[in-house]
Amino acid sequence: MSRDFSLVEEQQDGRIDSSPISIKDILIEGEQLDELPKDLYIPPDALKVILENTFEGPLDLLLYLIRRQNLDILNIEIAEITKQYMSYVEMMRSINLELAAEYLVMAAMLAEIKSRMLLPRHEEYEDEDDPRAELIRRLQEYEQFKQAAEDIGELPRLERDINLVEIAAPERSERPEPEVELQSLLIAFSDVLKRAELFNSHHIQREPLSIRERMTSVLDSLYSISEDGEFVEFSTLFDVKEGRLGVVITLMAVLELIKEMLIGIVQSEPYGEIYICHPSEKIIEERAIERIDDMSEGQ
Amino acid sequence: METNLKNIVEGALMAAGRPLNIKSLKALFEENSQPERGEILAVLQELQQESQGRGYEVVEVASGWRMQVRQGISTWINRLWDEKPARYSKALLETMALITYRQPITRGEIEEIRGVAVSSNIMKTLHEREWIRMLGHRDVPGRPAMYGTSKKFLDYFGLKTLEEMPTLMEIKEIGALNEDLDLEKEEKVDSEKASGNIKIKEDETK
Amino acid sequence: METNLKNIVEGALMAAGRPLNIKSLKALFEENSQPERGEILAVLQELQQESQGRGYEVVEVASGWRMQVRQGISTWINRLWDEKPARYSKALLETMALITYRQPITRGEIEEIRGVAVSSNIMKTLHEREWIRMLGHRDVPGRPAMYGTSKKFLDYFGLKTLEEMPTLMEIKEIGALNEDLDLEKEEKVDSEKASGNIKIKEDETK
Repeated sequence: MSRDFSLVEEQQDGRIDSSPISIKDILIEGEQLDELPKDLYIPPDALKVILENTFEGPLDLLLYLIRRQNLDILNIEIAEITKQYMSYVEMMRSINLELAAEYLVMAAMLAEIKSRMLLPRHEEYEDEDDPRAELIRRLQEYEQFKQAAEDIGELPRLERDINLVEIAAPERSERPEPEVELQSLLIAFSDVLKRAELFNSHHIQREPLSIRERMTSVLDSLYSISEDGEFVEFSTLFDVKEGRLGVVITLMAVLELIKEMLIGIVQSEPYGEIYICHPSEKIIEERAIERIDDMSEGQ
Repeated sequence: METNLKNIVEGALMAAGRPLNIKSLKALFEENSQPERGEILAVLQELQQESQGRGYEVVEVASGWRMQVRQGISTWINRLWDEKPARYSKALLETMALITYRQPITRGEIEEIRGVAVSSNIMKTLHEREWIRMLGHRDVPGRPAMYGTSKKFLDYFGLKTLEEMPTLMEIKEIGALNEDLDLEKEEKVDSEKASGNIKIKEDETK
Repeated sequence: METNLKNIVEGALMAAGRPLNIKSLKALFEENSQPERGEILAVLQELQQESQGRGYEVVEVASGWRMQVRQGISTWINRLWDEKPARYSKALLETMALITYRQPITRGEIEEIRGVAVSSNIMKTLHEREWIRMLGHRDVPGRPAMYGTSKKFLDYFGLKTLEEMPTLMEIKEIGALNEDLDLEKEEKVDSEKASGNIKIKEDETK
């Protein structure tokens, strides 16, 4: 689902890197590669990432292989390309059959072209089109639009390069704002849930909204004064007037926030006042150490 | 260099849609090349002078400097919004619904669930309407802002607390009900569109 | 009076936050005192001239005239916002490129050229952003929808017409492939590589 977004790498200036991804951009287990390993031994997970995120499909992969050898599309060596292509597809097949389907069609086509090229030629075949012509036409066409996409990506655009002038208009507050019925908001939510198939998640179903609301108000008290967050006394989060249920909800909200690492919790001395605060790095570190301790104890 | 400073201050006031104080104008520049307060103030005054007799004016308000349409022409300008359709997009409603039920939530998380990018306009509209508010930043790379609902949002729907929002089970039922209605509607729209589209095609070939 | 017209147009462009065409600028005035198209156009051009060297610029895009912050200073202006703009994947841009240059085009045709399925999310994002619109249905089995670009798409990229889009890369003529030459070369390569291929095949059976 998030695949659409994972393909893009962002540069420091916030622009999208729309140049063709070179092998140098690919890190495998933290190491930069100068070229793909000859034996193609790549950890399956890493390869999956490369194939899903780097190539937009069989034509894209084929183009990459051709360009890597500095070849003109018009001069591709079918045999060599087929061999390399097959190695990729083979790896993909062992990882993700569904993704490989489109790639397999291409593999079959390459194999067919290759076999036809190897057959001894008879006069009667002379009339037939070169089997490579169709492939070359498709590659050229694809490359044309791959380039066009990159060009479009580099056009100055709203939100990124162009900011609209929008100054305050006097009395503008009188402008009627769209009316929204609760019903339409709920329908929108039901639609998005259906799409995301979140209805199946038991976790969400059991989570009462009151805790979500309390999480928001706890965060609010933390950030209302400064952006970096203040230290807030744990006890002030609770309102005894809310009764036992209210206290429990607050406690669960705080625990959920801690779990999601949205707040930190500190106590300067045993039995001292407990504070919640911004999850500073110190606290995250502490937790990491704890986890390591847990792990070593478990062994 | 001076012209550049003036242009940046002018552009910032025009795009911000809110008053900017000198501190936040300074913050537009990199640390080692920030102009002095005095320089910025001088530029602001210059811009204010230049706006005389124009369609806009530069004014100082409590929280900073702001560019606004000249009061005298507001009668005309307000007609701009007369024709605007008073309806929110489905994208906006879905975004609002996710913020309601999944708060605190970041824009990235909304995009992940919805599967499409959330436009800045949507976030801006929801902020302007004061239905959502920022709840600090998530402590992950990029420190994305987290959003939650506001009191105004509850007020608008006549709710006292979020708990009065329907539960997921109830929403599921509404969704099922709506689906039947929707299907009927869409079929009608489709057939309407089909005839209209033929017309479009004809126009294009002319 | 003349100054007034100019101020109103200027104020409207600055406050609208969207492109305004001459018709909607005319509509700002009461029926009996609406300026002529020519007058408005003259004022727009005057404003465009005056914006030279300023922090903003007046540009004409597909759906009208709009005021935007001068592009050269967007680096500074973007620091006003907390949020990073939405990003677009290669897949989305390729789909968009095909719709742009090959419209009217069906989803199937896009998939044929790209060699992979177009995800529904991409089509949904493009619809939601109103970058594409349906142009009727192709008269083939299944009656697939045909898509084209919208004015909003051009607006987004600050363009007036499709002609301003970057030109497509030229394709080299395939011509008659030199079969003799190529075949000789390939046969040689083939015999060298044959062993390599067998190895892969063996792997497959494992």
